[in-house]
Amino acid sequence: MGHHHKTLTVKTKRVLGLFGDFDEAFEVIADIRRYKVPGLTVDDVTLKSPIEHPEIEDVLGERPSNVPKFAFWGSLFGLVFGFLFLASAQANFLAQPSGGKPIITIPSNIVLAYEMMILFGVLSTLVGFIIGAKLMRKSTGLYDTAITVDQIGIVIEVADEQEQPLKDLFTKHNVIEVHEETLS
Amino acid sequence: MPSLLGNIFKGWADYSKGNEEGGHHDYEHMYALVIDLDRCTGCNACSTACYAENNLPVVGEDKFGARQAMHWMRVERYFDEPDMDPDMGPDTSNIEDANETGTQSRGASFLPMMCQHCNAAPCEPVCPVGATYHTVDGLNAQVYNRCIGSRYCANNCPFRVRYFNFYDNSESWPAPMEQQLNPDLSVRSKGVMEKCSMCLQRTRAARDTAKREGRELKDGDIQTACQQTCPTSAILFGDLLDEASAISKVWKNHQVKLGTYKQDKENPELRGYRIFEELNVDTKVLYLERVREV
Amino acid sequence: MTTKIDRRNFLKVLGLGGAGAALAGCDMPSYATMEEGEEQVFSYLAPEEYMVPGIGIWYASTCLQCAAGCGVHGRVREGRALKLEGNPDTAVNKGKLCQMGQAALQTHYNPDRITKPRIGGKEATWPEALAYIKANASGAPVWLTGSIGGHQAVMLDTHLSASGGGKHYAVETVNAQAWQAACADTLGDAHPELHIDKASSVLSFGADFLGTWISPVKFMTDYGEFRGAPRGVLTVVEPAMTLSGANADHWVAARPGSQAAVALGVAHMLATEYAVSTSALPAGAVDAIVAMTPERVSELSGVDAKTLSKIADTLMSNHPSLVIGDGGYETAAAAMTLNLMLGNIGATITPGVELIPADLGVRGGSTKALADFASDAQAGRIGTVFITGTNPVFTAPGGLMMKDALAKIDLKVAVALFEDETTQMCDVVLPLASPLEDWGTHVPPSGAGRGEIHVQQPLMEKLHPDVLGLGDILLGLSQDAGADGLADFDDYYAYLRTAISAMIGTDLETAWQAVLQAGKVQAPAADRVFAANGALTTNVPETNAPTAGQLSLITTARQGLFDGRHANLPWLQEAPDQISKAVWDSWAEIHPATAAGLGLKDGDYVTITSDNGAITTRVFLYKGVHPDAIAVPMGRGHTHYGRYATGIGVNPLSLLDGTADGRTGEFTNTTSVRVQATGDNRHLVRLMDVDRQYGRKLAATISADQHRRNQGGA
Amino acid sequence: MSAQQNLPHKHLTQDQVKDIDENIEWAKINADVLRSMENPRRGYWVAMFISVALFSIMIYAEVHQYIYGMGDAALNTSHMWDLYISTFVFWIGMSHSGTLLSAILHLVHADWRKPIYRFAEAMTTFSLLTAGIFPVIHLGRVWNFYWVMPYMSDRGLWPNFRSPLIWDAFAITAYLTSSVLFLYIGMIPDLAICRDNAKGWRKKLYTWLSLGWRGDDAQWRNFRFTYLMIACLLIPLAVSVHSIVSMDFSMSIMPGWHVTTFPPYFVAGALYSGCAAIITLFILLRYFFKFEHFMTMPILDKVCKLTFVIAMVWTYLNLVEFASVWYGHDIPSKEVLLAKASGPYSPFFWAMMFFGSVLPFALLSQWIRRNMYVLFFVSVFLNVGMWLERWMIVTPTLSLGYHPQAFNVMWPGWVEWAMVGGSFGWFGMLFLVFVKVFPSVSMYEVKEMVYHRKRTVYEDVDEMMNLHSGVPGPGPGPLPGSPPTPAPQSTGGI
Repeated sequence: MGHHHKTLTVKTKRVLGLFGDFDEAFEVIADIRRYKVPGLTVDDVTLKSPIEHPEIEDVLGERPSNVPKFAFWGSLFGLVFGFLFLASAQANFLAQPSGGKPIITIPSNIVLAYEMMILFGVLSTLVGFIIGAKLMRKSTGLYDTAITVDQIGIVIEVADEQEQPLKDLFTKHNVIEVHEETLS
Repeated sequence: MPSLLGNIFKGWADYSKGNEEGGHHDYEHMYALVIDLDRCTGCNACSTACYAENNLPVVGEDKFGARQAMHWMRVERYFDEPDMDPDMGPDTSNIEDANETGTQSRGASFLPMMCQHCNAAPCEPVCPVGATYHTVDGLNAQVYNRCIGSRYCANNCPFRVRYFNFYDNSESWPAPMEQQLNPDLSVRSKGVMEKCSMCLQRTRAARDTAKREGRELKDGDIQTACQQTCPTSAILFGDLLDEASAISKVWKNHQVKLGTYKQDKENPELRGYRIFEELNVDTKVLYLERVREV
Repeated sequence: MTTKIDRRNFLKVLGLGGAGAALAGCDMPSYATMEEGEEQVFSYLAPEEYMVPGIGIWYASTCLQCAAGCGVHGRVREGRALKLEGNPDTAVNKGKLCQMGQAALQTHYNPDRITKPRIGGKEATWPEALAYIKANASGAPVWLTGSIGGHQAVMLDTHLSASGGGKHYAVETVNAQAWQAACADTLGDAHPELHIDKASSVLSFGADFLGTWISPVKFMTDYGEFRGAPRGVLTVVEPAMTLSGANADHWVAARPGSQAAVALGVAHMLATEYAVSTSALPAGAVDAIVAMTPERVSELSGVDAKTLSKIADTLMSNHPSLVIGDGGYETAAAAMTLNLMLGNIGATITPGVELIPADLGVRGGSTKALADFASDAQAGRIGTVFITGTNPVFTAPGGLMMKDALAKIDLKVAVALFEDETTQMCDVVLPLASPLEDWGTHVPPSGAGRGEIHVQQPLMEKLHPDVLGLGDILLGLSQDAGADGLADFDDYYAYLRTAISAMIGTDLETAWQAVLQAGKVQAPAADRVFAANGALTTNVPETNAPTAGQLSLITTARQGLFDGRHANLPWLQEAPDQISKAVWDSWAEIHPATAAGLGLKDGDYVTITSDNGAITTRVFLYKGVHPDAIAVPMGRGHTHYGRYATGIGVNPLSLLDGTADGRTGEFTNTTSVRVQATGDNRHLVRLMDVDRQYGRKLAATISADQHRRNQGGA
Repeated sequence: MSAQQNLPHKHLTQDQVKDIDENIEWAKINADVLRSMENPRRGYWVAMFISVALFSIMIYAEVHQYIYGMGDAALNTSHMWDLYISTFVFWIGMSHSGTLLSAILHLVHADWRKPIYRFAEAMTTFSLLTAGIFPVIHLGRVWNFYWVMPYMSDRGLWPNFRSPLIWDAFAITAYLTSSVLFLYIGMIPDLAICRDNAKGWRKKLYTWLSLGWRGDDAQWRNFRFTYLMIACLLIPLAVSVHSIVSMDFSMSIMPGWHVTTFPPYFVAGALYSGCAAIITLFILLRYFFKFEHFMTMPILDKVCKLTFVIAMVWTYLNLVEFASVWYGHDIPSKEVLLAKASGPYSPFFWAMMFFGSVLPFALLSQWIRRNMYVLFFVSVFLNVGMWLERWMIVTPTLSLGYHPQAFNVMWPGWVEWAMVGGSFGWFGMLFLVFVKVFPSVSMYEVKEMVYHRKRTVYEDVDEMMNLHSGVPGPGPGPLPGSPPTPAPQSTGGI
């Protein structure tokens, strides 16, 4: 299979192309994927869209999200911590003799540990989401309010020589608007 | 942190050891009652003595009618028989002349009803803050300061012997009546559950007296207020763990054992029985059946 | 004023201050503190005598809630009486108390107590009051009291003799005069000693010995033995169920007033069926028994022959028996005939005891004295009256017109604990010390303890400074009236010490402490001897079915509000009635069949009218009352008796017409009344909304022969 | 759009099949939903006034009860619990519909939930906040309610973990936290839209709330996983919460409560009353905010059918409980059952049976499902039936029980009625505030639904896009140009 070598070009500019027609946008990405613009791979592409596009995953290639890992370990921690916390609380409740009945009551601890498992699962999923989606960060890069209405945006960081071929590709797929900014 | 985990395993060890040696083992006493219904004349002295000893408020007609009264002990009066078919018409008298113009051919049966201090009390596991628990004396303790008034315990008590302070009942002691209040136990505030404590303050006093005199508690040291004043001595309090005590003899004579929900007596004609035994709550008040001259 | 109570200012109120000291006192428990040791903290330098914070002291005294005079141990802490328990050493109650005894604390601490003397409703001081009495006294003063005995009675007689020989009227609505008259006539001893614990069967005709008759706690303690192994059989014949009836193995409803007929019917059954000799009976009794055939009995009382034979059979198969009767001389006399026939004399009825200092004996109250007082007052023979320990305006039958009688007396002085209907009509009201803060001696009427006199000592300081004890008042009045020999006693306590030491003949110092600690002193006494069969007149009153639309009202007494004196005690108002379980209101007990006849259902209001008045109260339906009777318990219906009793319930005594019994002059407690429904209905507030067990095994019973088979298992 | 479609309740044409008109412009979606958040009209203020009035009654009743004690709630020795607990269970029940709609239907890819899951999820949160009031106010000593929480107390005291009330505390706090997070996370893209169109304080609020959402594909991907994970966690949580709420009763030994089918019975009851509430709010929001284009008739149709199914499940479980008591030998339980049917509470019992089991059959008729007015009242009475059901579980058992001394018929005191009424005021207040501050229809989800519906009309779109990841080179077939968009068919009214 033909392969290319990444030339160490210096990225100087970031270009945002807005497309009204989603299929045109996907065409652009498909072209980039086919190296229509020399030196650009599909990994440089950032797709901005008003809705979720699970079907674009195939085109954009493998970009894993570790939210499920957070959820799993969070739940597991919740379960273990919950049970230990409850058991130690009951064991240290010295002021309440139980008249010979069990001190650490397994059935009730199971119920409560189950609740703690889910609570910590949800909280850790939230943490995973915030980390994974790099939320709450200083907003960098180009943005256009049309993205939250009905247009798809494609953001790519390009070197000087790649800018014009990219723009030509955009215009080929009747881009509505192009913004650009120079990387600091 | 080490003591935190240490206690867990210690707790588990104690509990498991308890299981091997045949059930509950860490009781120091097992206080219980015997009430001989044949001696009980229903004179209500026990209930009034309980009012005097335990600072029970008087709530007046309206609240009594709304069933918000605070009598820890109530003497119930029945004219019918338990095995009589419940819907045999209103207020049937006894067996022979149950016809309309017939009158009672026998007196009533009286039943002093108070907290039964069950060993498997249904009220203990359901209290959210652990305000009621089973003490090592075998009593069902009600900690007034810890109670937040969720009232689940009263709902779960099959005997309905838990009473809730629906109001602040301090107007039931206008000056100088409040000087009669017994300082050995608290005056409960609004929002707190209370019930017969088997005169915990008298038990404590007897134990302190014994400790100060340097001797073990012996049978008869502790008398509950109701037992003390019952004119026909129908009520007997004692420690079941003390084999020599009078109460242990009565429980043994009537072949009634703790820890079961059905007694298998060799002589079924013995009078001793426990109320709602089939609920497996393991009550600690043994009632002796009233005798009926047929 | 209602104070909001919480732990902190609760101690401050008593001027104690400081945190509760955790003292291991003789009675005081150390609080459930986590650490083992106790701290002893004394908050001030010189505590009063015996007054150490946290330490409970027990004092022996006497309960005066009814005439029985049970011995009492009062628990006192920080100078406050907290709890009363029976005195184990007094033979009357052997350490036990009834609910009235337990509620004596509320009589003492009652917020509605009179605290200052009053003249015509205005507060005054003691000197002014005594001066007013001296100024307005006209003629020899008389005393109207309840049952009174011991040295107070002696002091009262001294005052009467010193001030012109006025009479002493001792009044008790609930009394056993009929029984005592019958005993006096047949045995020559009005106060024989009854031994229920030795009897193996008891037959009672309307004598509520477990509830209100003579000495209830003594009989209840004996009843405890009676029910022990071997178990005795109790039969009760009465028109409406009393506490004794509620514990009867065999309860018989007899038409009101017909108990004498039933008793004689049983005697007839014994003589004919069981050939019991009637030789021991005086002549008059025998032909009365012969005349009382079973048909006559059922016509008079509604009790059929089968029941009579069952009662006779119980008496015959359970020997020795004891037959008691009250509520009319004929019933008591008929009961005594049965005792004579069954040979109970000497077995369960033994001679009483005669106190050597005879003047200490109990002046037993009666309703005849009330009738005499009323007639003397109407005739203007009374100028000045001192009233204490009774409330005649409330307890007098309507027919006696007590208010007009009192109006005719110039000077009326009340010596009372509470404002009540009688003190309203009195010119001078003197505040009386409560039994728990006063000195005195009392002789138990039941004669238990063979001459045992109970001492009454104060458990605490006086709650209200201006009150005086009855003894002190009598001493003051006697000294004022110039009685000799009393001059050198400055208070009743001094008089009492010398009187008791003179009686027991030992020097005072050592004996006095022992007497106070025991709460009793053994007075010299001689056993009486029964006289051979004295005269016995038994004419049975005519009691056939009441005319249509009429029922016979019965005023029953209950061990709680008694005759109305305890209506102002909240514990007793809220204590559910022993039979109906009703609280805080009156009710009329009626048989379901009679109620159906009148179209009544539970909780309906009825107006009960007699010739002397009308009351309106709710009906309570149950089968423990004879179909021809309607029973209304006395005790409530006060118009003026403090916050707990005023305007609560109705007073059935006002309906009675005051017809007197031939031999004893006692009022009968029944009268015929008309009963109409008023139409409105309100749920009668009771402890139990339902009376049945719905098949649950709550109050189970076992047959007697099963019990006897394993008697050992008692 | 033809004029006929704009009339809100015009009777629909027979061939109405589409859940949503897939040719709706996305900008219109944004505009419609954002318009619903502008300054409120008169109807809004009337509703807000009523809610605040009811809530202030509740405040007055609670202050009265705080000062004088629980007695005025007419509770007594036998009836320690009454309307507080039954209304608590009712509100917890209402909250499970949001979870059902947003989590379960999300997992099964029923995308007709997309326009309506937002307000259902909001209803979950607010009915939980309403339910949370009752365990606190029914305490005798309200000021110590925090003792239920397992905090490290220096007196060595802990709550009693055996008690179902503690399980309640744990379950409800866990459920409240996760449903608030679920609502909030699901709303982040919408908040971004609001941020881009808002001004003034709203802009600051939405900027802060949208956590810097920029629509990047990485954000969307993590969002999709997060949403899926929380949905997976929320479903077992919702089931466990209402099982635990039912354990308040089934863990006791009282006849009529000690029933093993209570957990599933309560969960079914919860979903049932939740769906009925969704129908009610569906109609209200659709009427007040003119959301005809999103809250379309087919979606309402599907919710009604779902409600009917769950109603039948609930009816089955209800009758199973009665049958097991009827054929069992437990005398006290049989007494309670007979007393429910014939005793003093029987009118409410039969009302519950009618509203709970008979009324849902009305949902089978298409006419009713299409007629907004009738359906509104049907759904309200379904919920009345469910409220009665909770009451009929609590009170008849307490009016009988084991000891005859406890037999007593009790009717709630005015304080209880005030609290129950006030709780609806509190819920209304929360919902009205939510509707004006946050978008009550999920804009990006509607866009997805429209986009999805548009694409499936054209089957071949998938082939075009089916380039398999992992193959670095270009896909097998040439990328054809975009297919011609078909002429818009007559879509009938929405």
